[in-house]
Amino acid sequence: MTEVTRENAKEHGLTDEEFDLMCQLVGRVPNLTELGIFSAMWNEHCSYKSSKRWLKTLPTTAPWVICGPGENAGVIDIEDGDAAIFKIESHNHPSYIEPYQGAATGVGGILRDVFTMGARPVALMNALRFGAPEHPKTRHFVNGVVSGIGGYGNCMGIPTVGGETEFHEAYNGNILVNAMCVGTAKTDKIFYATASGIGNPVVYVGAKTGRDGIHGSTMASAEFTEDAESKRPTVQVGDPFTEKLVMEACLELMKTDSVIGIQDMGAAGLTCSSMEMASKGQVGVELHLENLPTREPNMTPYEIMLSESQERMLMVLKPGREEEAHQIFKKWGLDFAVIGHLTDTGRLVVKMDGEIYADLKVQDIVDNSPEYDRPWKESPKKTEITPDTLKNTQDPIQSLKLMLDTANLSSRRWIWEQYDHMVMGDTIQYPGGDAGVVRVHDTKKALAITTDCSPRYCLSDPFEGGKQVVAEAWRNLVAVGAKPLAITNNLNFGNPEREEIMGQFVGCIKGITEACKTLDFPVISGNVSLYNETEGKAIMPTPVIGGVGLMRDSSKMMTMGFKDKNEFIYLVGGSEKDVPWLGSSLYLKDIEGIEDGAPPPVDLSLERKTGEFILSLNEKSLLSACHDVSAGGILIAIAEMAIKSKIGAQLYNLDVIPAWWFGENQARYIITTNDCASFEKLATSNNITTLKLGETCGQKIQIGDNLSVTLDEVDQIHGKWFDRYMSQAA
Amino acid sequence: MKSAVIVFPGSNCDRDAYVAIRDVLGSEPEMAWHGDSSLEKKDLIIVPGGFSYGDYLRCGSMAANSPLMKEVIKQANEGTKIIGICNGFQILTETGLLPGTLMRNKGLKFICRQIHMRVENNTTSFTRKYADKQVIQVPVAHNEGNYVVEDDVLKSLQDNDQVAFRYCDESGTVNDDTNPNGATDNIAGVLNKNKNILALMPHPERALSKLFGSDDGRGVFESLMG
Amino acid sequence: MKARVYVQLKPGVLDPEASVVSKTLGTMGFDTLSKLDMGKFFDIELDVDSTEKAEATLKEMCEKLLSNTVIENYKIEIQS
Amino acid sequence: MKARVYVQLKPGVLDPEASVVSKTLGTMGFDTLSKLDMGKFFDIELDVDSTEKAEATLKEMCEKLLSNTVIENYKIEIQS
Ligand SMILES: Nc1ncnc2c1ncn2[C@@H]1O[C@H](COP(=O)(O)OP(=O)(O)O)[C@@H](O)[C@H]1O
Ligand SMILES: [Mg+2]
Repeated sequence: MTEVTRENAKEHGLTDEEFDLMCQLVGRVPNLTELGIFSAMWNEHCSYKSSKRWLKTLPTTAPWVICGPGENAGVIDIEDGDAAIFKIESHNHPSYIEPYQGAATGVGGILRDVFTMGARPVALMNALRFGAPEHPKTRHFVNGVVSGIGGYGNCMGIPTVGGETEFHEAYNGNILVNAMCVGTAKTDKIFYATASGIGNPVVYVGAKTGRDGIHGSTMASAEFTEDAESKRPTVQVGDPFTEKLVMEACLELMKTDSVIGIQDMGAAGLTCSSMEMASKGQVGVELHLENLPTREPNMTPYEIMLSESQERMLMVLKPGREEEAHQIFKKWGLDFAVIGHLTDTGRLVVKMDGEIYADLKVQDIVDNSPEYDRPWKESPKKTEITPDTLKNTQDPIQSLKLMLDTANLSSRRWIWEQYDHMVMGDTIQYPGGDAGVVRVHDTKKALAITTDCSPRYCLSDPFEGGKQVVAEAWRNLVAVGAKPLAITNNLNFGNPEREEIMGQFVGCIKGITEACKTLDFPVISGNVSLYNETEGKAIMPTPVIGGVGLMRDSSKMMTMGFKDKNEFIYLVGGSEKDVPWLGSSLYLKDIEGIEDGAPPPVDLSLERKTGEFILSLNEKSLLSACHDVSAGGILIAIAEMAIKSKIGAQLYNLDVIPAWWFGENQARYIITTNDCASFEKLATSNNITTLKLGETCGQKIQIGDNLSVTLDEVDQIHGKWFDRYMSQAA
Repeated sequence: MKSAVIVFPGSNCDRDAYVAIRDVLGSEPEMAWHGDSSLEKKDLIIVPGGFSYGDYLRCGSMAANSPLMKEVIKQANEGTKIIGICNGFQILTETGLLPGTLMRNKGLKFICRQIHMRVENNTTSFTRKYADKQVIQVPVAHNEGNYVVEDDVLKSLQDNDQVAFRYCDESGTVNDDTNPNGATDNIAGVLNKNKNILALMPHPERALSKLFGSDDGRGVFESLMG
Repeated sequence: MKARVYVQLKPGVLDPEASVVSKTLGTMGFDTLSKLDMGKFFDIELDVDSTEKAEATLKEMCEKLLSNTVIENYKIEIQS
Repeated sequence: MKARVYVQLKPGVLDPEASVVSKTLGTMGFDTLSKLDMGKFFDIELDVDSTEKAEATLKEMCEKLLSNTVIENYKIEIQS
């Protein structure tokens, strides 16, 4: 085999130091296949070299955590022998190059991470960031990404029960597509990616290997340049039909006791999956690539090891169980091949037709993968924006109408109607609420799921922003009546080699950590996507949080829509005297035209206290509707509750300035009740501030005697923005 | 009642259909694999929703050629009651058991939402629990639900009372605005001439309890109990 | 034996996809477009030794799977 | 001016549809089938008076809408 050069290494994204380290570890200059393996394992995407140091600081434990980060997905105990398994993953760069396929294969990848662990996926979620609506390519991205997510999830028959979408010019050249999947399994039937048992067969199942996405994971770690187009041939096409069969076949096989370890082939395909399995089990692997099912003739070992063809899995079986497994895969019409076995050498040996193409010590690559403590610079603090600096004095109903007619506050129905959110027959809260809720099949229990992020806050103050994103996810779960249990996170940032970007990253992680600790809301899995930049312009720091909570009795689920006329509307966690927090708020952006200012500070103990109060009221069945207050503030929240239910609200004439209705102060909820006495008594005894805002009635949203808007009008404004936007030609 | 749900590669509402039969009819259906060549005689067969064969080529076209479908066709001709839901509807038209075909939604987008439909024939074994012209709420979730038939076939469907359901609004109005997918004559569900086969795009098996948004779909299954 | 098979909707059957594509081209400014129809094709290789056999096999494929003869026409072109 | 435009996946790009169709034909008993690829075509009529203009318009249509040039190739055939 010919030795590679320093130049080759550079082309593979390895620095000079990394090249030297590689040669030193191997004891010679590696050949091309070996270089490919190194570069795949050591790139940012697989090695987490810039982020590892900080990820280690995240809180990852709680009594209910069965498996934290480090596996394909995290696992929590949801009682009665049931477990919930979930993770989030980004597919940002592929989606920019080909939105439909990029988003589709992103969904496919996260589904595999979950069913690899023995779980049946029960819900999908996503978090999307697009450029400014005016940008000429935005519609193209929205269309492609949404139909790609739907195309894959719908075909698989897994409901997409929610998500979040935001538009901002910072994503013009770098959209974000994060997909989350939640599955359920029995706690004693969870599968891990660990290889063990010298001599045991290594088995390949699923789709055939083609030349798809070779260098995809290297691409995922590279900044975009103008010639992003030239990277196109690496696009992978998703085949949800095959994935559905792979999933059914794997779950069927897992009912037997023949599987020792299993790992999906995701980024860097066979390389990453075999390395990880071997490393976790402290064993060696010998692969015979001539046995591997390929789609195209004459594929080289280099190509086979690096291919990112989708819908493939690698397993280690108990000896002698190959035939049993083979029969299952045959029934589902899938490829099945024994492609190697485990050895006691601790080495990855790649052979094809008798010739050796790679011979590397697994632990050398895994343990010595570079880890950087990149320099970082704290983001400068922004000033607080106080109400006396506001110029606009229009009444709150005027502002409400304007704000609902924007990309970021309008209804996302256009999106979620393209997702089958009901298949599997367990979805009890559709998209459009505070969290998606799916019943645990054939039980009374339900899981609540949310994805959240506030990049504007994180940009202005990464630490407070980091706290806020976790708090908001927590609040959304509380608002539907679930006990928040754990989160997964997707850290989307720019180039970590720039100090200010690394500063954002570190700040957000510290904020997330603090919030997770105070809220008892550990991180059990996640993903990091760096280098989200185009031409040196970074995206906003976007740490997406996917939260999961448990509801023991799904009949106690809360929803945001008003339930009846003549009920009382309260603000929980706030008062007339609160100074509205306007820095980085939508009110400031949409009404004052300013994007600036310190984001709302998050008092995490208050957050916890208020949330627990809401949950206790729900236990006592004192609440009829509940919605957390987030972007846009109180009046936006009330309007959403009214629009949902087609029941109006008469709000009292309060002694407040117009901007009070739109402040983004944290730890607040809007609720309705018809038992004011009990509610107020409990609030007082729990030391919770509340404010009676008004009553549900009629077909208008009205403040005092004079200011009002009909429900029809706000519904039209809020409901039609997206359809109108998407039907205009680009 | 002896029943079966046919499972194709890519079916994904097979479990939903199973639950509907179990919970409403009170008996467990056999989950019959498409690749088998025999099926014990049944009173009811459900061809469920999903993406059989990935919906590639034409929805339902490959499933219609599955070995077990020969048996389904045979039993259908012998009077066994058949329900095709969503992809099941597409499969049944591809086998020729029902006229017409399902093309892409007029908006070219997948639509998942609650819709209303009007019961147009309440004298069949699938609809007798409903009142005549009753408006019911059930969800749709499809990309190819645009039912297309030639004019003369449409006329014969109308003449033989073979239209089971039409898309409408809450108050029962049937027109273009209440047609989610462009289906000819707002047809949401059709029957064969003998009225022992019902196929519909909306999902009655997803509307069995108010917890899931509506329980109006129960009528289809309750009607079968006689 | 190589062949190409074309499948296309029968005239008169409304094709929602083609009509949207054609409308979209219109709004994109292609104002010289006067008509647009769509169809699909299959490039097929068969291990048979005569055109007759190929023709017969392809015909059967079309009737049974490749086309829905209720709404579609097909055309077989043997190439070599 | 009449033309037919062919659009097909680039070689090497996975075509799950073609592979399922070809597998299904196999299980249906068509055992002489050795290869199957799929594509789509557009029959287009343009109100232009020269082949050059037609060619240019069609090319633009393909680049902008009819094909996804990231994964597909197209071919233009002017017919009359
Ligand atoms: N931001 C994060 N927080 C916590 N865990 C993370 C984070 N990013 C990655 N991880 C964990 O690191 C491991 C590797 O992640 P990834 O490469 O995305 O997995 P996979 O190869 O299964 O897609 C997983 O266990 C994942 O949960
Ligand atoms: Mg994985």
